[in-house]
Amino acid sequence: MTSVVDKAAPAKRPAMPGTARILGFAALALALGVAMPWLVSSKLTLSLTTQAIVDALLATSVGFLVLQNGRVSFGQAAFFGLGGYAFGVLVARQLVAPELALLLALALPTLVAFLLGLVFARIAGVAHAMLTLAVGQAFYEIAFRWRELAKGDDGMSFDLPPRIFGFASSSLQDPAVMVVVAWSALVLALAGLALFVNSRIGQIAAAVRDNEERARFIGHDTAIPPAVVYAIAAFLAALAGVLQATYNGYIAPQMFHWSLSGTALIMAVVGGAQFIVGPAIGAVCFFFLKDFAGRFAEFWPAIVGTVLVAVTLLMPQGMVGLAFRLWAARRSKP
Amino acid sequence: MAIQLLNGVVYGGLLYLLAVGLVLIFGLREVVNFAHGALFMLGSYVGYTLAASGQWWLGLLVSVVFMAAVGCVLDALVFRSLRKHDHIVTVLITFGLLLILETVVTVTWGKAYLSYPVPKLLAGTVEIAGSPFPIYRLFIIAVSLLVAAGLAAWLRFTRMGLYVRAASTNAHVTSIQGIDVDRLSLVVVGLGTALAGLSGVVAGPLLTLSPTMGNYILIDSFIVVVIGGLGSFGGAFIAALLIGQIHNLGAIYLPWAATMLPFLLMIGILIWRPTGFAGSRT
Amino acid sequence: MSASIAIQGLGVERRYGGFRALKGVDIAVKRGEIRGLIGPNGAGKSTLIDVLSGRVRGQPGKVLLDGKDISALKPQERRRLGLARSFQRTNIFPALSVEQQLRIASWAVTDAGIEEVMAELNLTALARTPAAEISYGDQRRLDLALALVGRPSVLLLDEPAAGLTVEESHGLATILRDLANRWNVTVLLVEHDMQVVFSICDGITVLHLGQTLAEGGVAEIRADKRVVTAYLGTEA
Amino acid sequence: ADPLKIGVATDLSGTYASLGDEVMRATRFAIDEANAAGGVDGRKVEFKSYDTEAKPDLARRQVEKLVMEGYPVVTGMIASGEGLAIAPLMERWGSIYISVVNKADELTGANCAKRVFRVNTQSAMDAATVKPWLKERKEKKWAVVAIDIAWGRGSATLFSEAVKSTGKEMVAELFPPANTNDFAPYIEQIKKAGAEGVWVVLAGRDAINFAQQSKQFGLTDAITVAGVSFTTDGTVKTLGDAAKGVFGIINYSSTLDTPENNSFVKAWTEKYKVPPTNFEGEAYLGYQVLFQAVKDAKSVKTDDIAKALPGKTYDTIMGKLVMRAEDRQLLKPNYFGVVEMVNGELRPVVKTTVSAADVAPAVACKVN
Amino acid sequence: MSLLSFHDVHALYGQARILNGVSFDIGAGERVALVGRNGVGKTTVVNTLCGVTRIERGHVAIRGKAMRDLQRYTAAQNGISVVLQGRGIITNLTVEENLLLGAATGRRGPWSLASVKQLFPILEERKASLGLALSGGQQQMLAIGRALMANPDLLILDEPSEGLAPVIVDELAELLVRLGNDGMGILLIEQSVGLIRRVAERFYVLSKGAVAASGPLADIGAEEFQQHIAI
Ligand SMILES: Nc1ncnc2c1ncn2[C@@H]1O[C@H](COP(=O)(O)OP(=O)(O)OP(=O)(O)O)[C@@H](O)[C@H]1O
Ligand SMILES: Nc1ncnc2c1ncn2[C@@H]1O[C@H](COP(=O)(O)OP(=O)(O)OP(=O)(O)O)[C@@H](O)[C@H]1O
Ligand SMILES: [Mg+2]
Ligand SMILES: [Mg+2]
Repeated sequence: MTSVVDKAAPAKRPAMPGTARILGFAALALALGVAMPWLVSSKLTLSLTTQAIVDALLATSVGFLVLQNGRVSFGQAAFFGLGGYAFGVLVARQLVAPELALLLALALPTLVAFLLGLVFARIAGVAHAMLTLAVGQAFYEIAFRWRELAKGDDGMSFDLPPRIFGFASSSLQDPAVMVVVAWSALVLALAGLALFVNSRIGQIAAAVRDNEERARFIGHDTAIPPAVVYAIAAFLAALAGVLQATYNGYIAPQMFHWSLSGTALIMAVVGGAQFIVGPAIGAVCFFFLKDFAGRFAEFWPAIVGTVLVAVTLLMPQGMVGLAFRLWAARRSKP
Repeated sequence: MAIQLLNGVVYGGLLYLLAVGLVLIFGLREVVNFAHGALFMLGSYVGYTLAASGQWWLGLLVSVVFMAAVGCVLDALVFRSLRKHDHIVTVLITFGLLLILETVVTVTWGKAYLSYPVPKLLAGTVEIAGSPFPIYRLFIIAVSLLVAAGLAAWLRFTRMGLYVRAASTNAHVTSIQGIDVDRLSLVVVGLGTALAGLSGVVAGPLLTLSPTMGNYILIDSFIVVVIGGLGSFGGAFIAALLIGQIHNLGAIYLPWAATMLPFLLMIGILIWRPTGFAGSRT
Repeated sequence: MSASIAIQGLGVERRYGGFRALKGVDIAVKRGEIRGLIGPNGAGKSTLIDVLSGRVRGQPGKVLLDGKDISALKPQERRRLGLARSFQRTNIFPALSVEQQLRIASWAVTDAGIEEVMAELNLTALARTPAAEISYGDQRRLDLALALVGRPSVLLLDEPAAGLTVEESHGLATILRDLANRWNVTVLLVEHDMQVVFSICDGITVLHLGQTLAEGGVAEIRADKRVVTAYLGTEA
Repeated sequence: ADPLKIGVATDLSGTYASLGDEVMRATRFAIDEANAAGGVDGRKVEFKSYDTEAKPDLARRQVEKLVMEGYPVVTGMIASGEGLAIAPLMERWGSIYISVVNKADELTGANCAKRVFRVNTQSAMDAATVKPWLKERKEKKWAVVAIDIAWGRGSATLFSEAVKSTGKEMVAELFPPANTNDFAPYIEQIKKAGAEGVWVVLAGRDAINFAQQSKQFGLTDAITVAGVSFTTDGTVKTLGDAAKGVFGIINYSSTLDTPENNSFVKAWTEKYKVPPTNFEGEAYLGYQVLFQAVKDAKSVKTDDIAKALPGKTYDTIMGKLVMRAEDRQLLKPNYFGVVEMVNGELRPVVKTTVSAADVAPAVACKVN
Repeated sequence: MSLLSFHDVHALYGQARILNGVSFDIGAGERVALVGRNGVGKTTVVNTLCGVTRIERGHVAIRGKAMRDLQRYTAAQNGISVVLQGRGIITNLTVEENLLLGAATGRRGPWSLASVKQLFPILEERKASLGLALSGGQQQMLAIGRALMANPDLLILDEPSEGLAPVIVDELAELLVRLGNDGMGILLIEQSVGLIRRVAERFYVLSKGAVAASGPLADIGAEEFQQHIAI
């Protein structure tokens, strides 16, 4: 079969900017974040923004898996939940120092994802989506049923330790502080991903995504690079989970639920999953769309649904995809 | 034990009716239809009004016809324009549809739970292995077997069936042979949606009607589709029966793991054969 | 076993269900030799290349590279030992640009420069185009280029000239001859373009129904009655 | 004077949307009624509602929004997890939570928090209602079918204890997961165990699925079926015949024959054409309590309301009830009944009343 | 009357213009070759006919009638069969089912399952195998057989000799000449000069997305023809 006519050509990806530019953008964005609490006075807006950024991190995690491995996951919430639970349980029981709890909460999901990635990378398409959904639901069931761990289906509220890394941790539940922390995490994550995509292992992962068999025949091991991508994606999801658990002082099994993974996927695709920043932008827009639609009480699903259908029909490449196309079209004109 | 196995077949049969619609739609349009559960729900509600007023069979007919029309509209207006895009893009659309349908049903029929009557013809029980068994459940088994046999015959022995199978593998090449794949998929998506309507009414007397009812059975149907091997009708049939049994026997013998068993089974099968029982696609 | 044999298959069998695609084939190609592998459609040529390159397992059968048994090695390990192949059905990275995929290929070997390969196969102008958007013939050359990166010591080529223009087939023949002469590269060449085969091959193996039908020099094979009726026709 | 602003965070589109609907109706009724009477203590009452989809994390987000938008008196959540998720935040946010549906004992027990109040019946109170009824029954062998969440597990344990303490036997304990479609395997097991009665701890969708399917299998006609949250007004209406003769705990019933209740039911029926359901009654109870507290406090400041609420006696549709100061649980009577034909309609009808003192749970709350 | 003609066709892949005013025509019983270097747009001509690429300017006419809305099925339904480059075998169907698919338009004529299998005996031998189990050359035979099953008036072959053994190419050449003599139009897109010279009467050379040269083959020497292609 000719690959040329079978399917529409894969979306053109923009050339990734070089290291210096990535770092420049990141520095600028960080500065902007620090200024945010002074620019925005409403606590409500700051709090909503914080939560939107957490969603953006999770969506970035899902989107990165699509971008770099070509795999759709319906189970990324598993790592979100794992991060949140590991941190919440360790802190609530005071089993280890809070700094170590943070470290473990990020390391554990990353490691689990790496191991799973070694196996899951072989499976593609819808089967992969269902497989990840299954794994995510397994974690959900455990959190839901295991009452001794964190009160099962009721979820568990917990108090933060008085200090973490020497800072008063109660400030982490103040939106004006948390918004800066979350924003910085997001910016660093995006910059890190951009650097990864440019790296050797990132490019090999892209080759494996495109054609695993041929990647082997040009001499590359095809198990490790995709697994690294899984691990990175899980790290971001766990980071989001830890941030959420910290900010809320609360963990619940819903953090693992597949519908959260599904929402994150929607956010990523709405924004444009073939771009690194697409999912984050999609997440923020989707978050505020849903928030806005919430005013219409039980009719919010119809509003969100209609917007989703309309947006998808109008910009199937996602928001960033459309912007990129418009920009490219303007540049190509003399 | 005989009864337990029979119960497994009942639930498996219901899952098959839903899963086969998913398979049809996925095959031709490569659409992972998250709205399928909502279509099942809509079909159930459409038949409800008539069924509740004693016209059960008419309700069934109306629902099937109505849902077939809904499927055709969906295909022509939405799926057709998205055929050039990636699977995940269409997932968004179907998810949006799901949200819209739920609201439409809420507005039309309200949020209160509704329950279906059993048609008079099929009320009551028969003795099986010394204990009463609802006749209606036997009817469900019969319907799913009939649908399975009918579909298999259609796909295997008719020209159109051949075209459907061809287009499900490679729509481009099929259309180059002079086959209007858009028209074909109108039929196929219509059929798949009509089956969602059929299963909605058939499942009605067992399940509570609520705008979210489709969500609780959709995942099981997806598991069936994936285990069976994407795009495989025979595979879906076997997988549905298997999942039906697992549900029943799991609830009895391994209650603490019952909800996990279908997932575990799927993980095992996919690791063993990444394309499922009978599939060659992913 | 002579040390100068670069790639060797011993008693290679391969079954698909009940069908025996290869029925115990022995083949040995000397270092620096270009060996033509020809035979009717369905004779088992691609299957033999698949076994030698590790795409499928021989059942039974042994594969030796420079006298070393590599039957148990994975394709990527074989490639890193210098055994590269191209594919009959184009097998490239559709979303990556021509240059990017060649660069990625170069990392697995000894960071060889890729400009030379691109220039020799007329791909330089397409360097930045995604592979899905270049023509079929260009894709065929890209497939070949992926095998040539880093100058492997043994090349298994499955119909590399198919889809190429006459000129480019000539060019390809020259490149292969050059590789064999100057760098001592060993080539096993499956090809239906007899002008290419006859012009560059040192020897030819003819496969028929999964077995070796004949083996010998170009002139010898061209004159072989059985080969002419089963395969060559007017090309003889 | 400043208006009284109430935030209603409830399930409008999730699993318990139909319960959320009942909460919303009671909200509109109570607030319209108050405003028609010139407001509470001369203050207008306003409300705003958001959808929680019965998800705790979303509930937390929506409540935060309500509070920040100026609706600090919060009520309406359905799932216990939702209540438990927001309870500890009330103090930080300077708001008040009045539970009208959450059943989990911890909310006003082990996990009780400042500024959290409950007017509805908690699980322990339901359990205390079972024993007197069970004593009178002649069935010796009991089975229990309970949803596999904290509420179901807890209620099942309390029921088993009650069965054993009344000298009867438990023959099966089954825990189907939430949102089970096919109850056939559970029904078969109840039959096989030879139970003479089955105690059902299922709500909403699960309750209806179970009732419907066990009727089809002939179980409902063969053995005694009873339950908690099983025969609510809502489920009985949906089930029709399949619910006939089923016993159950009733937390509130519009058939309670007291002057206060009769006038409430009359006004309600005039407005909505149907009598109020149990959830609607309990939700209305919440507003009665709140409005009286605001009157006493002469303020809509949450600090003042929170001070005014506990330890007082309230005039309600269920009589004079005390908001216990220690755990801020409203002490109320509980009922046991059966589904019967009343005025040509199937309804749960109260058969036994257990007094507020008899069902009052032990105080387990430490915060004060 | 011409069966198929392109009139100054400009066509686009997305934004990229690939055809820059292509004009040619083929009549009944004519055997015409379309040649050119890799990537000049030969396959794009076929894709344009099949509605894959968008026409920006100019038009395509079938039997003199300008086709406004070209769909993938239009050509086949108008008696034009295409052997796709890369074969386009449906891997999940058996050999026989693939053949039946070719007969979807229901046109009658000399070609049927029996006569195609007689032409390529291997297709009878492997009739129950799945398409994916065939070797490259066997797939090519299947693709040609499938196109014949439609009993077309015009047969378009995009590099049909690719992967075929020389003996089979000989047979193919004879077959195409015979078909042409029986009145079928043949549009042969090829790289193999040998096959072109044995089959075609006329040729068009494509270069930079337009026809750069054309004429009868008999008038032109092998050397000169080579040079034409190489421009
Ligand atoms: N996956 C498979 N399943 C079943 N049979 C197969 C499979 N792959 C190849 N075969 C059969 O094995 C035989 C040898 O195939 P192979 O591809 O090696 O032939 P080949 O010599 O390369 O032919 P060609 O010149 O046509 O490419 C063929 O008859 C083919 O039908
Ligand atoms: N899907 C596509 N998207 C964008 N450009 C494409 C696409 N397919 C082909 N092209 C471009 O169109 C041009 C013509 O390609 P085409 O396949 O028609 O060439 P061809 O003449 O058939 O070549 P070959 O002899 O290699 O088959 C090429 O330069 C190629 O880059
Ligand atoms: Mg081959
Ligand atoms: Mg071409």
